[in-house]
Parts: sequence; C-alpha cells; structure tokens
Amino acid sequence: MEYTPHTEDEIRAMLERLGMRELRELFRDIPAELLEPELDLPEPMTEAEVLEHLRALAAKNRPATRAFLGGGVRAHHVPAVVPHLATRAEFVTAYTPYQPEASQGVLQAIFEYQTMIAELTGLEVSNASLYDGATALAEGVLLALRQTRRMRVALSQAVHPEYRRVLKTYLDAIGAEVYELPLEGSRTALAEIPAEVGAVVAQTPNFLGSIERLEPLAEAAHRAGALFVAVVDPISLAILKPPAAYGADIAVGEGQPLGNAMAFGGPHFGFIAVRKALVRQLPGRLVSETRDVDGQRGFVLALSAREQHIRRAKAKSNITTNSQLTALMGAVYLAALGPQGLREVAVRAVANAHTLAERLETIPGVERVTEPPFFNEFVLRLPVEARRVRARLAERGIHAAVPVPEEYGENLALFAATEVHDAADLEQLEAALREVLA
Amino acid sequence: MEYTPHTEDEIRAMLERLGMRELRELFRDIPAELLEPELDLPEPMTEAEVLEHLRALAAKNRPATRAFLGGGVRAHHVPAVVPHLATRAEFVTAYTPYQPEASQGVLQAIFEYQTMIAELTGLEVSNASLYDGATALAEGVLLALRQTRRMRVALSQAVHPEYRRVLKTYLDAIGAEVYELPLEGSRTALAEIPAEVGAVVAQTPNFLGSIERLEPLAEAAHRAGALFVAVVDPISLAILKPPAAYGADIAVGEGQPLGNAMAFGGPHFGFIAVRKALVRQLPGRLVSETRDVDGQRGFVLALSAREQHIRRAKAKSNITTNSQLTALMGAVYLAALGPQGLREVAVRAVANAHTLAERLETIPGVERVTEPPFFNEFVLRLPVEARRVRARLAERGIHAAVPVPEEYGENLALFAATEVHDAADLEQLEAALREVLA
Amino acid sequence: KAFPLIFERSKPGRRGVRPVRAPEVDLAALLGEENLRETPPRLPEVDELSLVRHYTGLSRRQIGVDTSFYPLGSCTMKYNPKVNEAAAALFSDLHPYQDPDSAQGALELMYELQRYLAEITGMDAVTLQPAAGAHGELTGILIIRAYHAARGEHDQRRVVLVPDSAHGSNPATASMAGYEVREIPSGPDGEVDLEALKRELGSHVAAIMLTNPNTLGLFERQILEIARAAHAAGALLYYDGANLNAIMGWARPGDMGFDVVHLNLHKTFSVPHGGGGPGSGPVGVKQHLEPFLPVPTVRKEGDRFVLDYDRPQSIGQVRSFYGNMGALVRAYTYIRLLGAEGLKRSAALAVLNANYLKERLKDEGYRIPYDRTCMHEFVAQPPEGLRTLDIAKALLDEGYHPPTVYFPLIVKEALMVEPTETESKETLEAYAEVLGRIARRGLEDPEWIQGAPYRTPVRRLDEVSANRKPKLRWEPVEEAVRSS
Amino acid sequence: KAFPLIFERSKPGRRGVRPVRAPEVDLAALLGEENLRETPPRLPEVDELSLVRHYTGLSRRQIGVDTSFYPLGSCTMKYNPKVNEAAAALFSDLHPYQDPDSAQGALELMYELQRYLAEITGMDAVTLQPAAGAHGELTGILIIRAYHAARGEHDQRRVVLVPDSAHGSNPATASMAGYEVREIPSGPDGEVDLEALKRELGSHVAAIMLTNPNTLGLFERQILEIARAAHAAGALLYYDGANLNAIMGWARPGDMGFDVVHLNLHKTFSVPHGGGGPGSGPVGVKQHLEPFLPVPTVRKEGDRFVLDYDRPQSIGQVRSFYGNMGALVRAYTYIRLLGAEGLKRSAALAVLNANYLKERLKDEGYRIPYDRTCMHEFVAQPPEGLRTLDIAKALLDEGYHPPTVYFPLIVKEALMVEPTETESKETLEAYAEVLGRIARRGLEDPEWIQGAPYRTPVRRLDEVSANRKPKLRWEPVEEAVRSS
Repeated sequence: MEYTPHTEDEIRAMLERLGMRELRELFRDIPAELLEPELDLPEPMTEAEVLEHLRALAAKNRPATRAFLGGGVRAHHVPAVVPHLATRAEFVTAYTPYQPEASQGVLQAIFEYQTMIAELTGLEVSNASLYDGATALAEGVLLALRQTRRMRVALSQAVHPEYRRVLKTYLDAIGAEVYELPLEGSRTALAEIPAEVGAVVAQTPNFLGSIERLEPLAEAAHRAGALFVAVVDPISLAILKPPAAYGADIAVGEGQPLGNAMAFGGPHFGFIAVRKALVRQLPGRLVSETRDVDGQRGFVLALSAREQHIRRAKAKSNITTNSQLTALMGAVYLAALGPQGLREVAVRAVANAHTLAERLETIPGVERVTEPPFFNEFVLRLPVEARRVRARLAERGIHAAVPVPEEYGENLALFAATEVHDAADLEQLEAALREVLA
Repeated sequence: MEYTPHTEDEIRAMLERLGMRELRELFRDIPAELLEPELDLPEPMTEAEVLEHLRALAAKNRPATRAFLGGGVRAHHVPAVVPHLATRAEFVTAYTPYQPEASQGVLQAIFEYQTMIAELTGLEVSNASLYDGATALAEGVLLALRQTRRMRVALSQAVHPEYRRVLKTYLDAIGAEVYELPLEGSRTALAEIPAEVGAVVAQTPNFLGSIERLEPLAEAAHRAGALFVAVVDPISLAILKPPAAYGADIAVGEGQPLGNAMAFGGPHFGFIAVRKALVRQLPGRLVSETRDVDGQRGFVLALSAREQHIRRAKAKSNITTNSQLTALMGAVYLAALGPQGLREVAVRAVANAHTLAERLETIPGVERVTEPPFFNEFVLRLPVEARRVRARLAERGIHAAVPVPEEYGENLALFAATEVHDAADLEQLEAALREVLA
Repeated sequence: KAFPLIFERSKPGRRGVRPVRAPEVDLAALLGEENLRETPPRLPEVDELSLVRHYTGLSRRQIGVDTSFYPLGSCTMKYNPKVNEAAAALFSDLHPYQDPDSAQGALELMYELQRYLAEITGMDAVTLQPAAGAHGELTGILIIRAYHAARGEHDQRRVVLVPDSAHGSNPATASMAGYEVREIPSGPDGEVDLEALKRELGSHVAAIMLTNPNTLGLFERQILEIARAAHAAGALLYYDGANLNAIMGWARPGDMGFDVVHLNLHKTFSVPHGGGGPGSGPVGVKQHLEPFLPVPTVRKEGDRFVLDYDRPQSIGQVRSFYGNMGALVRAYTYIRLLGAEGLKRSAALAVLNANYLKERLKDEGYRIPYDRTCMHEFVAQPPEGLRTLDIAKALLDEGYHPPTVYFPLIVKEALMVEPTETESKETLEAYAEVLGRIARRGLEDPEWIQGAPYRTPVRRLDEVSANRKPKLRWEPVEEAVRSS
Repeated sequence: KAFPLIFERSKPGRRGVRPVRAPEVDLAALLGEENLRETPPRLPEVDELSLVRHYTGLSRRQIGVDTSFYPLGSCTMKYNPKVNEAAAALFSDLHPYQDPDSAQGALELMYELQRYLAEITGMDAVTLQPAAGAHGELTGILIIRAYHAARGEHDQRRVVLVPDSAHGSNPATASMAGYEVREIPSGPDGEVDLEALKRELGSHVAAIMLTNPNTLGLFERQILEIARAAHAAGALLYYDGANLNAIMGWARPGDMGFDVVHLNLHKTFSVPHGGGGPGSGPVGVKQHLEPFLPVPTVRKEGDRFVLDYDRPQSIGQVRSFYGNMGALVRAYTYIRLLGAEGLKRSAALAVLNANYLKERLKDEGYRIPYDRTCMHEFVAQPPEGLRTLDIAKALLDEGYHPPTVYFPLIVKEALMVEPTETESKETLEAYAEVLGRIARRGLEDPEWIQGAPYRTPVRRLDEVSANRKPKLRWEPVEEAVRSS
C-alpha cells in the first residue's frame, strides 16, 4: 500500500519546475556515502493482508475483558457512546489547538475536562492531561520542588512501585533525593517530615488496596513547609473524600478507568490538579475561557509562557504532546455517566471486591494482607508464588493475581474487582483459584 | 437502560401544563379493555450485560470471512476507510433528504452514486438504490411491464432461484405471468420471444457461474417489442461488457460486493439503471442537480411525482425507504478503489476461481457443471449431497459448497472465489474437500 | 466556494485503496474477448486522503438526529443507542448460505426477536424478511390476498379501504397488489368516519388499512367497532405500524382486532435511518394467516434453530435471504436493553413530549386543527398568512430540522410534529420559541421569510427546473458540452 | 448563538448512561464514614442524546487533517490510514499485568517493531516505552547521562549544546535533566555553524542535540564532520527525530554518527495526532548505550517473547508499563503496509511537495530566507508589510490550517510549511493561490486582514486577557458570582 496521491505525470511536472529529472536529486544535500541504505524490512502488504496478519497475532493473546487485575489499569465497561464521540475524525486528526478560531471543539472539550478533574479532586486547577499516572506523579513532585525550592521528597512505600520507579528516574535527573515512608501494616506510617523536604507523597487507595487516612500526613507536610501530593484513583473519587478535603496541594492519577481501553498499558492519560496558587508552576497545556472581538465566548491555550516553546531552557517541563484524545475519552465518559452513574460504578466495584475478598479468604492457605477499609483492590498472601498462580489461572481463561513485589512480602498477589463483574465471575474465580491451589 | 432525558420534576411540570397528574392519563383515548397488557419480555439489561449476552450468542456462529460461498453475497475485503466514512453520524442519523438545504451531504452522495452505477452499467439513469438484488429485479420487470403495457415475462432459468421466486411473488400480485427460458448446458438457450412478452430477463454471470452471451436474446426481446432486463454482478462490470453494450434496457443487481458486510444476508442494496427514455417509470428516489437562488450548485430529490406520497394509488411503486446507507458504502467503495482497483479485485477473483476449479476437478467423483467462460463462481457435481458436504467443511472451519436447487441437477454445489483468497486458502479447501469426500 | 463532486477530484492514474495484488491473467483467454468491456467505467480516481476529505466534508453539509432536533412527523426520529452499532458488528461476518448449524447464534436471535415482536404487537407469528415498512405492507397485503384466495374469495374481494389521512404507501401498496383502492373520509374529529366506512364495507372488500394512532396523531377511539364491522363483512384489518412508538407497551394492535401488522424497526426499535434506509419491516399475523407468511421463517427444533422453507401455502419470498439482519440485531438489542417497562415508559414520554409541544405551539400562535390529547405526534398549521414551506426553510437557519410538511393531505399547510421521547423539555421549549419568533418575524417581513434559508450550505434550491429538466448524473466536461 | 458548555446542558437528576445496577451497600460500614465525600462532584447530568449532540457539535467546530490541508511545520500532519484504527482495536483488551504467555502476540509485535525501528534509524537497540517525542528526548538524554556516569565523566560533562534553530523541547529537556544548555548559532546557510560548534566542544560537553534536517527544513551537510568532532571530544550526538519523515529510507541517523535517536510515531509513522496526543516516542541507541535503556524491553527467548527487567545499568523506568501500545500497533501496521520501498517513496514525495510549494509561494510574493533545495519543510516570510499572524487568521477563513507560525525563532515572521507526502499537487496549487490572494488583499486593505477571521465559529480571540486573568474552569452560576 501507499498513501500518496501523485501520478507519474505530476511527479514529472513538479520535478521539472524544480529543474530536476528524478526524485533522488531532491536528496543531493545528503552526503553520498549515507544515501539509500539497504533496509531489511518485510515486503509491503495490502490492507487485507496486514489485517489478516494482525488478526493472527492477536489470536495469540487472551483478552482480559473480565480480568481481576489491578494496579492502575483495570477492566471497566466503556460505554459505546464514548469512543463513538471521541473518535470523530475532527478530534482524532487535529493537532494541538494552536489556532483557536478553528479549534474550538478541542479547546472547549479541554476546558470542560479541566473542570471535571477539578470537581473530582476538589482542587481549583487541572491541566489538559499528562502521559499517564506515573509521569503525572513525577511532574507533580517536580512542581512541588520548584515551588518550595527544595530537593528532597518523602515518598510512601505504599505508592505504586512503578510510579515510585518513574519518580526516581525523574528525580535522579535533577539530583533530587527521595526517602521512603515505611508501612505499618498495609498503610503508611505517620512520621514527622524534616524541614528540607519539598514534597510528601502518598496514595489512596494505596497500592495494597487500603484506604489511607491522609490528613495527619498532609498536616505534617505543611508543618515542614512541604507540599502534599496525593495519588488517587478517579473512580474512587465518586464516593471517597476528594484530595483537597484532606489537605492535598496536588492530586495526580491514572485516567484509564475513565472510558479508556486497557490497551496493554497505553495510551491512557494522567491527570493533575493543583491549588490555584500553583497554577504558574503547572506543566502541560492549559485552556482558558475568553472572548472574541465580537464578545462571543471562546477558548484559547493560556499561560503558555510556562511551556518550552517560548522559555526553552527555562521551561517548567519539556512536555509538548499531552494525551488529548484519551483525556477526551475520559471527559466523555464522565459526562456520559454523571455523578450518579460514576457512583454506581464505584459502589458496585466496592461490593464486588468485598465479596470477592471474603470468598477467596476461605481458601486454605490464602490470607488477606490488606487491612480494611479497602476499596476495589486487595492483596492476598498465597501459599505459592503469585506468578505461577497467575499463569495457571490464565490457562483457565481467568486473569487474576498480579504478582506483588517482594518488598511487601512473599507470595503476595493483587486482586481487583470492578463493575463489570457479576456473581458468576466471582464464583468462577474462586473455584479456579481453589483448583489451582489444591 | 433507558434513553429518555426527563427528570421526575419535569414530567410533573409537563403533565401539570396538560392538566394531568400521571402519564397513564395521556392514554385516555384508548379503550380501557385494551390498556396495559402484560408483556412477556425478558427483564431490561444494562449496556454491558446486553453486549456480554450478544457476544455469547455470536460465539455460537462461525464467521465466514474467507468463505467460498456465493450466490449474490460474497466474502470481500471492505477497506477500513469505507465504513469509517459512511458511518459518520450525520449520514447514519439523517432521514430521507426532504429538506435539501440541510441535506446536501446525502443528496450529493446519491447523485454521485447514481453516476457510478450509470458508469458501471453503461445505462443513462440510476436511481438512489433499492432493497436488494432480488427486489431490484422485481421492480425492473414491473417497470418494463408498465412501459410495454404487457403482462408476460420471459425469465431465464439461469437467473438466481431466489430472485426468480421474489419476482414471481411480485408478479402474482398484479396477475402477470412468467414463463421460463430453459437451459442449454449451463447457459440460457436462445429462443424467439412471443409478441405478448413485455420483459425478457437473463443474468450474467448466471447463477451457475457461466458468462452468458446476451446480444441475441436482447435482440429477440426487442424484435418482440419487449424490454430486456439484465441481472449483473457489479464487480464483474470492472472487466465484463456493460449491459448497455449488449442491448439491455434495464440492468439490476445486488450491491453487497461493493463494500458491504455479508451480514447474514442484509442489509445490502439493490441497484437499477435504465435507458433515459424509461426514467419516468423508474421506482424509488432520484436526485437531480440544480441551482440555489444565488446560482450555486445544489442537489434535490427530483421527479417525486412518480412516488407514492403524491400519487398514492397511482404510484409506480410503494417504495419509500431505499438503502441509502448501504448504497453510500457502495459509492465510497467504488470511489476508494477507482477503475483500476476494482479491476484488480475482479481479475484476482477470476484467477482464483479458475485455479480453484482446476484444483477441485481433480478430486475423484467431482465434476464441473459450469461451462466456460465463467467468472468467479462455478458449480460442481459432487458424489454426495451438497448440504452434507457444506456441513462437514464447516466443521473444519471452511465455508463452501452452497447447495444448488434440484431443478439444475443432483448433488450440485456452488463455489465462489474472491480477491480475499490466496493460494493457501485454495489449497486448504482442496485438501478439506478431498478429506470430506474420501 | 462550491463543494466539488468526487469526479471533480479525480485525476487519471491516481490511486486510492489498492486492495489486492492482481496476478497476470490472460482475460481474453479465460473470459472470451467478446465478453470484455472496451473502456473501463469512469469511476473517480482519487487518493485515500481526498476520499476522506470528500465524504467527511459531505457529512459536514448534512444534519441528522445526532446534530439537531429532527421532529419529522411519522418518522420517529428518536435517538438510537450507539451500542446498537457494536451489537450489529458482532453478526456482520456471516454468509446467508453458510451451514445453519454454523450460524446458530444468529438464528436464535432471529427466533427470539420473532417472539418479542409478536408479544409487543399481540400477534401470533412474525416474519422478519421484509426490508422496509412499505415492503412489509406489500407482504401483509399479499398475505391477505392469499388468505382470501385460499377461501375462494379472491375474485370477489377486489377492494381495499384506506382512510384519506393514510400514509401514501398504503394506497400505493394496495394498488401494487392489484387492488382497487377506495378512500374513507375522516370525520370532524380527525378519526375515520365510521358510518362512511360501514357504507363501503361488504363482500367486495378484502381489507381495511389503518394507522392507529392515525397520521393526525389521534387514537382511533372506535377501533373495536371498526374491527367488528370489518370482520363481520369478511374483510381483514391491516395495521400500519409506522406509529407504534406511541402505544408500545400500552396497547397492542392484536388486541384491537388487527389481523396483520407491519413494524418499522427503523422507527420504533432504534435502527438508525441512514439518510433514507436501509430499514426493516417485519410483519406479524394472527394464527389464521400464519400459513401464508413468506419463506423462510426461523423455527426451533429441539435445541436447534432452523430455517423453515416448508410452507406450502406461503406467498413465497419477498426478497432474497432472511431479512435485514443488521437491523434485526439492533432491534433485538434495544428490546433487551429496555424490557417491557422501558418500552412503555418510552411511549409515554413520546406522547408527553408531543402534547407538551402542542401546547407550547399554541402559545406561539400556531393553529391546531384537531386539538385534543394527541399521541406521539400532532398536526399544526402556521398562523394565518404564513406558508408552511417558508416556516420550514427559516427553521433550517436555526439549525433545526422542520416537521413533516404538507402531510397529511387533509390538512392545509400541515406541519406534522413528532418530537419523540428522547428529546428534553429544554429542546421543546427552544423549538417552540424559535417557531414563534419565525412566525412573528415572517408576518412582519414576508420577504425575509420567503428568502430563507440564509445560513445553510446552499440556499433555497430550484426544484421546479430539477423536475422539468432533471440532471441525474455527472458527465465529463466534453460530454456535458456535447449533450447540452 | 453561543455553543453551550456541557455543564450548561446539565439538569439535576437527569441520567445518561446507566452503566450498572448498583447493589445496596452500607458504604460507611465498608469504607469508613470519615473517608466518604460529603457532596458528589458536580459532573454534568445529561441524557445520552444531549451528550451526543454536544460532542458531535464540538467536533463540527474543529478542523483536522481529515477536513482540511494542515501544513503545520515540524508536525508532519500526514494522512493516517484508517486501517490503523481497526488494527489497534485488535490489541485493546489486554491488561499490562496479565500473564505474558497470554499476550505473546502483543509482545511479538513489540519485538518486531523494536527491530524495524532500529533498522530504519540505523541503531542497534530500541525502547518503545516513551510516551511522546519530548518524553523520548528525556529518555535519550538520561541514557547519555548514565553513559557518562558509568565512565566516571558525569561530573565533568555538564553542558549540552543545542543549535539556535532547535525545537524548544531540546533545551527544555536538557535542562530538565540538569544540564546547562549552550546555544550554537546557525550560519548564513541556515546550518549549524561548524566552527562555533567546535569552539564550544570539549571535555565539559555531554551531548549535542540536533535535528536533521533542521527546523529550517535544511539537511545539515556537515553532519559527518559534526559527528567526528563530537566523538573526538567525548560527547555523544543526539538525534531529534521529529523531522525523520524527510529522509526515511534515504539516510539513517545511525549512519550519520548519531548515538541516540528518538522517533515521533505520531508524526512519521501515522499515529493520528488526536488534538495534541497521545503520541509515542521510541528511542534507539547504538550498542554502547544499550545497557542504559529503560526497563522493560521485549526480548526473545527461544520462541517465547519476554519482558526483560533484568538490566542493572538501566536508567530505570520513564513511565508505567511498556509504552503506548495503541500507537505501536499503528506504527507497526504502517511499516508493514509500506515496506522499505513505500517509506522511501513517501519521504521523496514529502520532499517534492515541500520544494514545489516553496517555488509556488515565491511566485505569490512570499520570501524564502534560506532558499535552496529543502527537505520535507521550508520556512517562508510574508511579503514585506504583512504580519504572519494575520496571514494565518485569513487562511482560517478559507478552510485551511495555517503553517506553524513564528518558529523557528531565528527567522522573523516565520511561516514554517510542511505539506507532507499525502497532499496532492492541486491542493498545493490551491493553497499557494489562496496565500497569494490573501497577501495582495492584505496589502491593499490592512484593516480587512487584521480583522480576520470572519467565518470561523468564533472570531479573533483575546489571548492577552486569557493570560492575564485566566479562567480555567466552569463554575456554577452562584459561585461564579461569588468569586467575581
């Protein structure tokens, strides 16, 4: 296949206008020794062939539509109307709305998204989205360090291990230091925060599933002059306290549960919301309401002086691309469900997770590690390695038991339930796990 | 689920305005003994539940994506761009373009479709589409009878049996008669046409796959004062003579091969094209170019005096709905491929079908009934009942061997090849058929 | 800037989708030189991006339910759930001639849908084959004809009675089936004149075709009496299901005494209208008509579902294969989503919306010729001095689709308004206000309203010359010159 | 008529999608009363149809490649095949933590894509993890940093050299990684000033970041010399792949001497831009840098594909999981569709289009500050007396997207034009003509051009007050009043 409109006649005519006879002349500025390498790539295919080939590849996967897997990405039902609207060609094939008069669709959608994230978190300002939950955390912490002009971070061990790893990569880059706040059971132990710390980070529900009580930690952070960064699950915010209510200055999280496919881990979107005072430190794009010359309401990119295309070496972040389309999915999802629908999704997940935990705890050798209250995920100690249990369950067509890193203990596995599960699913997992562990 | 926006407050307010207290009062004109029957329907489901249920149903089917089945519907590759464009919400959720100023999208698309069908058939005028190939034939023949004011039809036995059955249903309704032109081998025997015949009908490639030579039959029809109606396959018209070239006054056919899913037999679309002199007899919608008050080009429904909403009991046909969306798929398909792409699809089908016939003929007990030249379908005589062969092949994941009605002989099966097949497919079918017949 | 035709974007030799590698083949040898066409069809030659811009651009010159309120009377332009599209895709890769044992899921769905539709309409058996409402009408009338023929009464029963308010397809269908059509006048209450009907009834009448509620949006209150009279005369009663959305779950045609009913799945059961189709027009019948249904129907044998062709009294086949499966899946999905309660609530809110909008239009000075509690739709007239066509065109400038205009024929300057249940109170208010504003301005400034629309992609189009000298296809420039 | 916000369509108690039946649960008992929120978030409460009209309406207030020519320089707004979307859907139901043996197809695709991208860029190993181009830059710079650290030279190499024509993300990235950034001026030919570069080089330099062709669309002809000089000084050479579309198949960064390269799959490899993302920014490195790649990469063990976390020298992880799989599938599909020849032809036609349009713009009176054979893009300036911003706004009225404006910073009133290979000659001609017409009219009638656009959904917007007093969210009326 090829996607170029040129006929041979046109190519000839265009080259002629340039005083050239063949296409290779266009590359005359390239040193001859570099030109036209042999590329070892497979032969071109037609559309039908490539689809057939991809279907064969896809057939080697077992879809995880009803998975009990968690850890930032979960199997949720995406209402049909969400991709239907978000994948309208105009949304998909536009770029960053540099020309606002022709981009009101994307701009208004972002403005509305910002509002929804602000509503969920209780914080005043959301940006237009970031890459994912982990990088949103890294950007949130960098923001806090810029604001406090400090270079030390206190990080709860109950924050998602991948998020911590990404944060460390980002902090290494600028030479900032992290120290970990250890666990007490399955929750972050309260600790005094030393004065040189610029950011204190915790997650709720945390990686082990427990709902943290974060007011005391936030207060400790503030006493030390640090900012408090909360990592949150957006679905949980339908019923759990918004981060602003327990003193978070910055809230970040992973947007996948809001209307996005699991997609083997991406693309999703990360969200970040901050107190108003921090807005000029906020990385990524921001959309503001404004007026046109006739006084009509319209929307534009705002405060772009923060961005790299103007400040270059002094930019707040190097971010240019955000996750507009996946964030749009999130916004459409939130608008489709409304507060009541989102609440129902959350409540059903809570109910399913608690029923599931009760059922699985009855299996000999299985013990719940996550202390209540927990939300929709929990960790069990299994009598054998989680990796093997996951594999055996997968052979039975059931996806469950994410291996939990050794730092938290041996043979631990994370389970999640969502609104997609029904009683039969829970029963099936229980039976399969009994079989696997028998 | 429900798709109504009304809040309880609104319902109350609206009822109040009507002087009512509850919704049932709205139905007070309905005799009480009719009101509110118990309906024995399943309980409502959520969207996720209904999709899960439908997926379970769908899992009981074996998709026929690479089927060797023919008879008016075939497995073709539908380029991704075709449904992408044709299913734009504005096309899908509009109705018949009664208000042309707000419906230029649909109207222009029909105008272009009409042109493409005219180009394929070589005839001057196409309508906006009909239900399917079989009803297009029925409407074509009724048109011929109206035009000639005759009540007798000569119908080749090599026309698709389902088309003949549908035609008979329509002709019975008005008391017109059909007689069949018998076969000579796998082709229609040339016969003189009696003077009372208004329409002569043949198909090429015919139901048995053979390409008919229709000039002599068309001439015979015209000598008798009858109109000649050709049933044609749209893909074949990329390389075969257009119906106008052998004297057809009316050409009809099934549009599915042009960019539409097989969909278990529908919805597809039927096309019909006629000589210009017949335009005022043509059933269904027609779109004409015109100008607006500023002189700009635009498109409108034209000649609707032919239609039932004005002529009522004197209408040419009772057709109101056409097959706009599926015909649009056809138009986008034709525009996507262009003359060269359509030719390549046809050529590859021809090559595949001939290779396949050669391969299958070598199986002991198998004999080709279709005489050359044939196009992309052919009939084989099998040593056993076709129905059983089809079932056994299906068990092996291969769809082939459509049972051919007994009127053509015993144990006959129709095979089709298209551009989707490659050498491995042909080989696989051969091997499977050998196994089944062994 | 004129929007180009796809042919005007074409350039010789340009390629779009290259679907396959075509092998080298000696076509003349395989197919016969004399069978080959001499010149290729002049289809457009465009690249994929031009194709995309063309049809995306066309779609942006089009409105639909998803962009605009579209209260086209008798067409039930309700919102159709998007999940329907995902549902239909699950059944799109099946061939009608594949081994039925390899399509049991599809057949089971059809079987269940037959049952649901029978239940909703109060009939005993259903065929899913007809491709659209009018096609269902034809099927139904042919069944009636076959019934009378089987009783030896066909030659005597040559007349079909149709009210003067009927959909145009009713008389057209009857005439297509060879019947003489006689019109029954409507009474002053907008309903069929029962006495006039009785006068026309007799042993020459094959059937009465009725829509209930009728096209004025009024329920025929004497329906039981009509049914008794028809049956007493040996005639059958045909139900045009175009307006079923008004009463589903509240009353059933079968209980009213109808013998045959067709449904428009694309109206009542949430199959998108597609710019004018495809639709789907299943037909339900009472037990005495079941033998005449078209072949095949879907039957259950033990736990297998089979296509039943063995129906000796069948009227035959009305189209190829089994029906518009894509539409059937959508209707099935819709019924499973809503259940009996949901269907009933939908009908009630459709009726509520119609009645409320009727009141609001009265506020705005519109006239209501038959002003009583309506069902899912009502017929209005603009204030004296204004033409319906002008109102419709002015509405387009406000981004709304007009109601059905100039129908039913028995009301002058008719505006037939069907808001459907999926529209909100705010939308109804806004529509009424706009209609009021247009009427007031139109009365003050006739030139303005006669010039509308002003803001649509094209302005008012010349339909007269399009009918006088239709131009029904694009022609290459050289030919256009030659033929002009 | 103002287009409403989704919040302005909201009504208390209205429901849209009802996704599930929620069971009765004592939340306070399960979750702790103190953990529950007191008031629900004020999300919109809209029905599904209002939702559909809202977002469909918004999309109609937006242009994209599928509606309009969109020659945004450095962004490669080419047509992205629709088959990509069907391809991506095949891999959408996989969870990143599912058993890797149950995701072998996905891992195989990733493994092969790593290989293809290495081949196309001339590098030895590739990570697919970075989520976007700038993210790839960060990853690449951290790899460079780790390399120097491993050699004990990190403390000494604190400087990154960047040309003054570079993309803003280059210096921003270097500074994010803790480096001091020094700018290298461009010479009069628009290329890096080699002598100036050599003067800056030394044992304090960690890396040089280059785009080649550079943002003026010019190939850096001295690239081999630059590479030699860099390596001689112990610095590494970083390739910003934003402009790879110019040369793919014709020349490889690896062969030029680059040590690290990032790719923008959403530019070169046909991942749609999505209104500003998500993208995907794989990074390729030469062998000596492979140990530092982020974890995990995909490795083949026998005939199994595994996620390799066992890389002790890795920089760690730059995001969660493995990369933007949806984008990876699209890029893989595109490469398989085109093959090596197709990629090469695409690049050649992209360059042809750019050069041709450059000539046409000269005809129309536009100035070309560096006028020689360009690659996939070029930089122009409007005729003296006109402002680039005004040209851009006037283009919007003609249904076109403007080029990138005011970039690169080294050209005043820059218009950076990248037509891409998927645009036709007619489109280029039409664009040039419109630009010419706008310039002529603008010179005659400054007021007209300063007032443009006139026909867009909104007219020129007040960005100044949006920056001075940004309003970044909707507020309910009562609060808006309170907070104002």
